[in-house]
Amino acid sequence: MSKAEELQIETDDITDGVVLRPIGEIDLSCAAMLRQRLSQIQDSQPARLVIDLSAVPYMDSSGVATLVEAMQIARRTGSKLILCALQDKVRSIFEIARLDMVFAIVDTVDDAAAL
Amino acid sequence: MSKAEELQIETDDITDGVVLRPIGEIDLSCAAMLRQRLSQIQDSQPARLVIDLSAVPYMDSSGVATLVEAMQIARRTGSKLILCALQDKVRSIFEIARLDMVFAIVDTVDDAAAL
Amino acid sequence: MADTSTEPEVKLQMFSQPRLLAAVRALVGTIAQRLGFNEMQCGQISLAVDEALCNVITHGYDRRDDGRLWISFWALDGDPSGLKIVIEDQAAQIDPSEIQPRDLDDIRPGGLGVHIIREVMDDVQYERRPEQGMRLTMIKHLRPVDDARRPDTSRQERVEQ
Amino acid sequence: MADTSTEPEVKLQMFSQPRLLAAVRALVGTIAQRLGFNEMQCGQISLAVDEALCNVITHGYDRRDDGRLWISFWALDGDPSGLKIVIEDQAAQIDPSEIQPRDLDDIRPGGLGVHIIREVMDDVQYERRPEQGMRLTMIKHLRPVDDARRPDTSRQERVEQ
Ligand SMILES: Nc1ncnc2c1ncn2[C@@H]1O[C@H](COP(=O)(O)OP(=O)(O)O)[C@@H](O)[C@H]1O
Ligand SMILES: Nc1ncnc2c1ncn2[C@@H]1O[C@H](COP(=O)(O)OP(=O)(O)O)[C@@H](O)[C@H]1O
Repeated sequence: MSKAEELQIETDDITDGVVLRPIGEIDLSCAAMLRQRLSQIQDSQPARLVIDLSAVPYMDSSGVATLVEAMQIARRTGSKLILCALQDKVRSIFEIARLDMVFAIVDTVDDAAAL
Repeated sequence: MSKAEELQIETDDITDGVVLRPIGEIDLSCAAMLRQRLSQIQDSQPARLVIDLSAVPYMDSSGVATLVEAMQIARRTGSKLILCALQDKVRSIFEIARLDMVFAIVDTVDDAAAL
Repeated sequence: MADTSTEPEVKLQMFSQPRLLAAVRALVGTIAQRLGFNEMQCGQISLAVDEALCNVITHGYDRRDDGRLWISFWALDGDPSGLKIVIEDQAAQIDPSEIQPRDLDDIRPGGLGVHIIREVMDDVQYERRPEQGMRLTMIKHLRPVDDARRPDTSRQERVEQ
Repeated sequence: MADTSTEPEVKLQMFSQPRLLAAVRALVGTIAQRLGFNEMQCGQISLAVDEALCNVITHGYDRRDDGRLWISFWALDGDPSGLKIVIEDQAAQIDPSEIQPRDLDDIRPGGLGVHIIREVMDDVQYERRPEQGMRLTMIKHLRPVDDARRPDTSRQERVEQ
């Protein structure tokens, strides 16, 4: 079907970094776009990168892989990567993949800014 | 798929009649069940029959046909039949079928009780 | 009618069972959404497909639940782009001209399906399949077909002046 | 494995295109819901199918978008009842034993799909199709299979006493 990817991505500057807010379902059809946007932001080496997942009702393992890669880059460059506001279905895939203890996951963007 | 019909139907007695509240999508798979329930209630000739559609996110023409039949029975027996709380998609099919002016349609159960 | 010779992007085979309608609606709604139709349009396209399937089940297969039917989807390029949906069955063949919407002023239960299909979709065509059964082809464009392509009265007036 | 000889109630044919995944999830979720699975289970079953399709697209068809694949659904009667889903392709055949979940302690991007499929579904079986391509058969029961049917240690202890 010829429509462009349906994922939208908003960003917001915060004191010591960036909040990235994807809007829509994240699957193989748009994971590459998320990956590109993340690497763009990580090139500028923000001290803190908050990924607000409140508007992501669904994510498959291609989305998770993208976030794992971003976390590895963050660790290498010594910046903080924090996930926040996971919906139940999205939390479920992190649990199945046993990554819920590997990522810093908090409830709100404010929590993430304070962490 | 072997599961029983998914439509649930609640009823409530009001001063001069009955409020019937279907819960779920109404299509060909469950219209017969709604029809049976309506005719059961109409057998007891309530002065007022309020059909609360607030929990019906979808209806196809088999649902509409069932309601048209109930309205005809109501007219014959001199009772009031009132639809209330239609969701947008359900209102849309009444408009396409040009039945939005044929039925008494109000916003809330309270409005229906007062009509 | 658009070119049907290419293979559909998605094709669903199912039995003539009302309990499968909800799953088909979910599929249709999501395909339409992906193509850029708004929520109300997606709901109406799903409704049109639901009505067409109900007719195949009740009239074509006389409510038997072991009839086979197929729903095929094509994304249409072009301006405006759109969605083509074809429903095929192996039921009794009837004269397509007999499939007509009824007069809506005659208020009675039933008789709304064909009216809804024609109202929602931009192009609706029933035909006999060469082998057996019926085929219904429905097209919905993303926007109304551009007025520029129709006889444009305002421009004609300018030309005449 | 359950009887695959009967025709599926629903069968979807599609191309190996990621943009079709959302529509398949909607279909799968609604079929599962109708069979009585709860919302979380429906989401997980859709996820398992999504992961399996991603694998066919990326590994089987090497991200080509013109590969064909089929998804078939059977409602399983019996106690507990359930859903059987079969995914078939025409892609390169590989040894089913090579399709393995990886060690989750090795945290790296990718390598989660097979783990998710096995975690979500009760029975997962890869095989080569006789003609060409691969077949994945997945079964999910509505409730855990009754303990009474498994060797019951507590009862054995009683017998031994
Ligand atoms: N798929 C079909 N096969 C055979 N006849 C059909 C089919 N679809 C519609 N028809 C005919 O067209 C008439 C109008 O259909 P419709 O508007 O859906 O109303 P209803 O189904 O309630 O009669 C039907 O009564 C039937 O005679
Ligand atoms: N449909 C398939 N066809 C061929 N190989 C597959 C298929 N599914 C899985 N595999 C193999 O199993 C491995 C593990 O798959 P998975 O857990 O989904 O992780 P990933 O796809 O990220 O590598 C893949 O790397 C691939 O080698």
